[in-house]
Amino acid sequence: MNDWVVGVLLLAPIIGGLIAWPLHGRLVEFVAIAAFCVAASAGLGLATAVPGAGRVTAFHGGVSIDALGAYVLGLTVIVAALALWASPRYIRHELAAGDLRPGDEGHYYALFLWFVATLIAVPLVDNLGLLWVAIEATTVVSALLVGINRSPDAIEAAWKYLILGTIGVGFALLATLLAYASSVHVLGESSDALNWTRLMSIAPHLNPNLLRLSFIFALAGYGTKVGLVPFHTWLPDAHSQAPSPVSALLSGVSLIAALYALIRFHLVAMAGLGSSFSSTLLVVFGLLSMAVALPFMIRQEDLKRLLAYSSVEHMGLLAMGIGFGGPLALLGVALHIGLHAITKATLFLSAGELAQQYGSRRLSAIRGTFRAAPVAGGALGGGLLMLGGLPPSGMFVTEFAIVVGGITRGYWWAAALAALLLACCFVALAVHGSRIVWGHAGPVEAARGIDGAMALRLAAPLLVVAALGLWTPGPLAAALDSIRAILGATGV
Amino acid sequence: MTFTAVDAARLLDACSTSIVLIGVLIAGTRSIGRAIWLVAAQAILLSAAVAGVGLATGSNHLLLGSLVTLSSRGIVVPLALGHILRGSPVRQERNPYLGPRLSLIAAIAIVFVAFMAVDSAALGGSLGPVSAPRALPASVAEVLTGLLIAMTRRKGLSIVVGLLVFENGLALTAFSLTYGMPFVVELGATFDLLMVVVVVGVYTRRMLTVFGSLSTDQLRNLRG
Amino acid sequence: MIVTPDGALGASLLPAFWVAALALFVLAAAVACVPRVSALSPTLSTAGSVCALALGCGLLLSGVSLTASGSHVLGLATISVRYDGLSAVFLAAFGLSAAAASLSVVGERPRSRPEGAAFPLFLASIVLVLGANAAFSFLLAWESMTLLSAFLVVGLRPTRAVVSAGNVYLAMTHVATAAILVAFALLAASSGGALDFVAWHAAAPGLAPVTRDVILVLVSAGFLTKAGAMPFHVWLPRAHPAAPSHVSAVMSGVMIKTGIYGLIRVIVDIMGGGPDGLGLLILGVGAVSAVMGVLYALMQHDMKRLLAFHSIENIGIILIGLGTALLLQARGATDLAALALAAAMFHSVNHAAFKSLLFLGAGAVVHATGLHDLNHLGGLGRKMPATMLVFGVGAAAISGLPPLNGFASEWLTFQGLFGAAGSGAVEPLARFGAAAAVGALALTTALAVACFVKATGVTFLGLPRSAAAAAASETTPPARFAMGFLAAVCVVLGLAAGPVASALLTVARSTMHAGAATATATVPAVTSTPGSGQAATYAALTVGLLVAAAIAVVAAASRRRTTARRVDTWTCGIAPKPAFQYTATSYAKPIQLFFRRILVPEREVHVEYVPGTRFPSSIRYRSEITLLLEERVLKPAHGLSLQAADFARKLQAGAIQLYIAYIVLAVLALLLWAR
Amino acid sequence: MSAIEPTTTVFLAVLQLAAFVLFAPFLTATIRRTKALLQSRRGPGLLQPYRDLAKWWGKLPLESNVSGPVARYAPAFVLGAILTAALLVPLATSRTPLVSWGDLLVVVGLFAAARFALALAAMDAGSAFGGMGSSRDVAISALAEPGLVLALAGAAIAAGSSDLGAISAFGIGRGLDLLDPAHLLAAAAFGIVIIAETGHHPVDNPDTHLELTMIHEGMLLEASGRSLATLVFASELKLAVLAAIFSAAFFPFGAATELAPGPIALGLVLGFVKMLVIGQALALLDASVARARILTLPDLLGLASVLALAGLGIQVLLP
Repeated sequence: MNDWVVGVLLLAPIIGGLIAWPLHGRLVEFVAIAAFCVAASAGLGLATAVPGAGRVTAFHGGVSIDALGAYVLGLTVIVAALALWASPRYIRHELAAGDLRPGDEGHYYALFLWFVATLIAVPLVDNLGLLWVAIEATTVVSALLVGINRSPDAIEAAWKYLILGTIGVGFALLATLLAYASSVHVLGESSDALNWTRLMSIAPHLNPNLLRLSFIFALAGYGTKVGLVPFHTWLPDAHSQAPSPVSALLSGVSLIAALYALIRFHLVAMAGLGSSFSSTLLVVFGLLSMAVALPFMIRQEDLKRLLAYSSVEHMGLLAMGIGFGGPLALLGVALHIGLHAITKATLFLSAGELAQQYGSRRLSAIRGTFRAAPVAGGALGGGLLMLGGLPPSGMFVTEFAIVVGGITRGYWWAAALAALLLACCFVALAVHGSRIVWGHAGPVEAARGIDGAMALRLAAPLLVVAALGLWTPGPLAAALDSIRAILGATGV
Repeated sequence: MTFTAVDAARLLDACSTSIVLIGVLIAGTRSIGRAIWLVAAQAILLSAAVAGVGLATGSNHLLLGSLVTLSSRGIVVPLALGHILRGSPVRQERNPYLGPRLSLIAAIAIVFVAFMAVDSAALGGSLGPVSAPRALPASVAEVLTGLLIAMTRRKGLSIVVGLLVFENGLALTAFSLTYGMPFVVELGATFDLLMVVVVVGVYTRRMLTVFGSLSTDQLRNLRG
Repeated sequence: MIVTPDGALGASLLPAFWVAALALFVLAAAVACVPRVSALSPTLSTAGSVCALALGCGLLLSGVSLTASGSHVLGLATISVRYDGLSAVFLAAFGLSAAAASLSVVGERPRSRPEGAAFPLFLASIVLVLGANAAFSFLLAWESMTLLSAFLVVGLRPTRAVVSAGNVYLAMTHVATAAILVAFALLAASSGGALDFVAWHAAAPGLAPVTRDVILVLVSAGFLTKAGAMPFHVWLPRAHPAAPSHVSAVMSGVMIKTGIYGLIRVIVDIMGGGPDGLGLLILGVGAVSAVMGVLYALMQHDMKRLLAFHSIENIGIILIGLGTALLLQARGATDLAALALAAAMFHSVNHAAFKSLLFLGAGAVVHATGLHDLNHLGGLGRKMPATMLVFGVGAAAISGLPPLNGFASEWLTFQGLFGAAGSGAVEPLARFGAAAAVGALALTTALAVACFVKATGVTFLGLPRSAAAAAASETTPPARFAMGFLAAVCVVLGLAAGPVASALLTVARSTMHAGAATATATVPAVTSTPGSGQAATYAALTVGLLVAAAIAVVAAASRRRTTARRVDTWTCGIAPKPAFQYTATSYAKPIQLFFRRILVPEREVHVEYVPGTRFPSSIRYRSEITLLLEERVLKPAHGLSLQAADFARKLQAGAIQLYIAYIVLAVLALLLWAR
Repeated sequence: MSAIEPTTTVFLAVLQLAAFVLFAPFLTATIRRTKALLQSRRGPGLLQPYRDLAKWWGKLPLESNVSGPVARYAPAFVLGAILTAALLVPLATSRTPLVSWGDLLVVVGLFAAARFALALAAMDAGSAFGGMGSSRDVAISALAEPGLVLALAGAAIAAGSSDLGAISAFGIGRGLDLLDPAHLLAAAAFGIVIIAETGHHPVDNPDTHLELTMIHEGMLLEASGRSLATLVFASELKLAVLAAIFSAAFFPFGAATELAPGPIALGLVLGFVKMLVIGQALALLDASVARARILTLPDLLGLASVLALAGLGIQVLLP
């Protein structure tokens, strides 16, 4: 049964993409949405089927999903749904503006579906090697999406993304090899020696030196995809040049997918080496990411780059939180992953709206949205507030949890600095946001037709984030708790 | 006479060292075309070493792996790159960030560093099927050399060459460190490599059409 | 949602008041969003504020405390409150100010619907802040209060200046909150991860000195920023004038007091006091805030900006009391410490009353004339006698004149300082600090008199200086009633200072976890009727009655049957013109000259002559003072930080080779680190 | 002290009130007289202030047609406040007639209240001179206030209570030990403050009638009839009260410590004498010192604060 579901889940988008490739117009939109709906229903069904503590397996354990995987899977589906929902409006405008060629429409939707497929594959596979394959695949496909409109900047961004992504993922391969090698003398030559469930079970017997090396390369490799400083340099380029729905996917989900991989290695490392080694590295690089992101957020001219750097900041925060460990911080991390994905996706979508309306992504150009673009501008302002972590944003709760959790775990300086950096990043966001919303608007193209669907898809996610800041529904609480248990599996 | 583990070890050591040597040579050359063929040569040596280990341990999928390596890294990829190169106006690496001599020296330095930093003894005694003490440090050196090449070149294609050297280093690691990975992973990795090359091809073509050259100097607009 | 009063004798109504207050605020917010009934919103929030007032007074009188807890996020309670005496005091102050502020806008519609909805929610958030007894619920309410007030300041259609004011406010308070968060986390860490204040208090004695000092510094910085004490005050004179007057009334009257509340709650209650240095620090901050605040206020001619700077001054006075209390508490002089702490609380309450009154008065003037600038006002007393009367009462109260409430609390503050300077238990240096603070406080009160003579006189007396001022008319009945209510409060709190002070003393003692008073005979006290013995006494009621009697007698004696002859004002024989009068600027000129060293005034005189003659046809005079902290410190610092950011952005230089280099270097570094 | 039965309190209060009311104009008269003599004039008779007051009291008032209730009722506030203050300072006895109703801070506060009312009233007529006088008066008092409070605070801290009665009793108790440096510094500071508060050279010229030089007089410019009489009398009374405070806080000797007719009478006489001495000192200043530019006043009044603070420092830091 599960085999079928997983099969549908992976094949529907792939086949849909193959069909969509040559098409264009309403038809391709329909095909894409149909294929996605099939996959989405399968994905959500699978995600909700996962019990709190146990796991859902398929293909003889080749596919094995625990609560964390289900969470990532669910987020992927939700964010992808938002992005796909926003795509037609965006793509039509691009076509009308001549930024996209008519032929590219089909390619866009096809690549989009394949990108989603690769992202979905990440939390499914149990084998670290296949996990690596999936992540590499996301790079390849999304690189094509980033450069889909052939402007010089887009090509530059895609090129850098491709090269740096490949290098990073190469290190990830090295990490995988070393993990494998560290297990060989226990498991011998067996094809499931890379199944992280197996690795976890025999972690204490793994070769510690190789394991240490392995985590270092995993940090460098998957850290590149996560966007941890100093491996993040591709991120602002790619996220700002990609079509906005793709940016939403990149910032919302693909970072999380890479983080998921990093978490797997972290767990193995903790099981094999004790918590201090990998945790320290995560905390250090998380802090570094937050610190480096700040100046780029303070002095930023490009709206989407601003959002991209804030993604760097939040990934840093998540890395720190995971490094901190401890129930409170991990609970915060678990919720923060989802909230950031949803908020950031919404922000990129509204940023896309504004960029199209103002014909520019420059912050100096996008001013006075309060009159010119009430819906998208409002969503952007609200989203920035949510991102900044002021009540009733759920991120207020998660940031509180991570900082307090970190300090109670003894990471005083790191957590204190994190709190300061969070505050400063919020200030940067608030200043930019207030200028965007109330700044003196120059000659602005009259507000584009506000369709209710757009208002809904921009407002609803933010409302959810706000609601989650005041109250956690029971099932979600249970799910988060089991995720926390997994994250802290071999913690203290 | 049979092909024993000891012979395999010798072969692996010899191949890996010579691969590193070739890597250094690549770092030292201006001509992109020559670089590509040197990369191909590395791949052939690599597959030979893998085959040797395969014979010694009698594991079939290593032999298969060597075959795959030969075909993909040794033949397909170089051909593809050569095709792209023919399409591009410039075939020489003009004024790189680091001149050929300097980067030759730097490469040698890196090799020394790698051989000093990584010794397989420290990593838990004999690794892999045959004890080839030079294999692991050689592969790390190869990886770093690849990155050095990518770091010091201006032409997009030379950066890709550097990337391939890097990839060869990874493959060398894979085989020197383990019995090779589970076969399915092996396939996936190779497929990904091919995909990368394809996408690179796509983008180099776009770069040619948009910028009229493969120099990365135009690719410096996105800052801050 | 569980609501329980402890020791529930006769306190059964209190939970009802609490729930009613919050419910009414939420309802008011909801109503404000509905176009047809939005006018009801102020009435509802008035009722809510009255409930809060009743709750505060009830808690004070019954001496019980109220506990409640609410929904959970990630297992953290969003609402977890315990209202004890300390909370009750500030809650009562909140009730006074909020009730009057809401009442004053009854029947008016807000600038916009969201703002109309935000105001009651803002009030609700303050109620929650004052009760929260766990880190998360406190910070949740705290940040909501910040966000809502920032929104009320900025509004929906702000000017550029207002936007920047809002940004400065949000930025400073948010960073300050980060400091508080870290301090709370440290407290949690040192009490085994517990997040509630009770556990922290239990663990406080075991704190390592370093940790304790770090916590104290962070908490002080955080809460002093919200309180608007110098040098953390920069946001205050920008934000308060920008908001609508009734909002400024609550912000200035109550919201900045939550900073004081936080200081008392964490330092005095939870931490049980700090080292001598902390007391001196707070004392110094208070003295500087008081003197500089009133000096800057004197130099203003925008009414609301003037009042905003006076908030800084009064916060300074409160901090002087608090610092004295800490000095004495650190040395175990509990009786005097309680006196000083009570003084701080009393002045907080008083300031809530008269500052709200004055802001509402300013609002009435703006409402009547549309003018903020004192230099264009004048002669309003004839048009708005009621406003002039209540504004005068507020002005006299804030100037600390007997027998009004401001004097009573300042008297207590002085006595605290005398006690600290005189008590042998205290360090000599600290004693001298207290003595110097006496001088600072005296200077402050005298300057406050000057400032409010100026504000009242220039606004309400003499001839109108502009057509708008001449055409003014009395403000709305609700506003008049609200101001009258607060004026009455100022008088009553002044005359009934005795019982109020003794009630506050009990609260202060329980906040300091001190037992009953030991030697009250030697401790100065505010009473209603004359005490006896050595200790200094201020018999508020009798002195008040005596003054009233004396004034009445003199007035009666000097009244005469025949009405006075009306003549022109003497201006050396010329017909008097409005331009002859002293303006607000010229009134403050002597003081500007006296203090030119710290005010650093810049004057600019522009004379135009009648062509070919030496007769000036027009003279334009502009004089501005330099806000040293902002001009000489903050602006350069801001510029530097921006430059630093620009420099850091060179990391992303655009060359992919550079990026690869980053990766390689990082990997090498990691490899070497891991060896 | 022991509790006192009401009748005594009432008697003492009435006595002290009467003493102040009747004596205050005489004190001003002596000052004018001495000043005149020092300037080798004959000067007005010692009853002249009483005659002036009586004259103004009977006159028909002129009111500016700009001014309103503030100007009309302020004089009553001013005099009422100062009369109350007069009951809260020791004169004949070492205790205030109204025992522990209020301490020195209350007296200072009442002076401030009087100043507030007067300064406000001066602005009511919209006259340039009123505004000028009011502005300068509040500015100068602001500078004087710290010195005033600090000087008294020194005595209060020494006595352990800010109650003027307690202070004076403590002073009497210490006898001549009282005259230690700290005490003398405080006394000097208070002396400077009296000059500023009562408008004598070098701060103000009490007899000027040139508008541009007036400070206190400027505020009275628009007052007439009974208002003028009230305000002038209030300022005379304020001088007397300040003098009484000075002698009570810094030279309390001779004041009656027990409530018997003899000592009280003696104390009263000595009190008058002390006031007269202070008054003649002021007259001497008026005659000998030129009036200072207003810009130089901060130095003078700052000196008062510094002296007082120095006294406190000596008291606190090296006991």
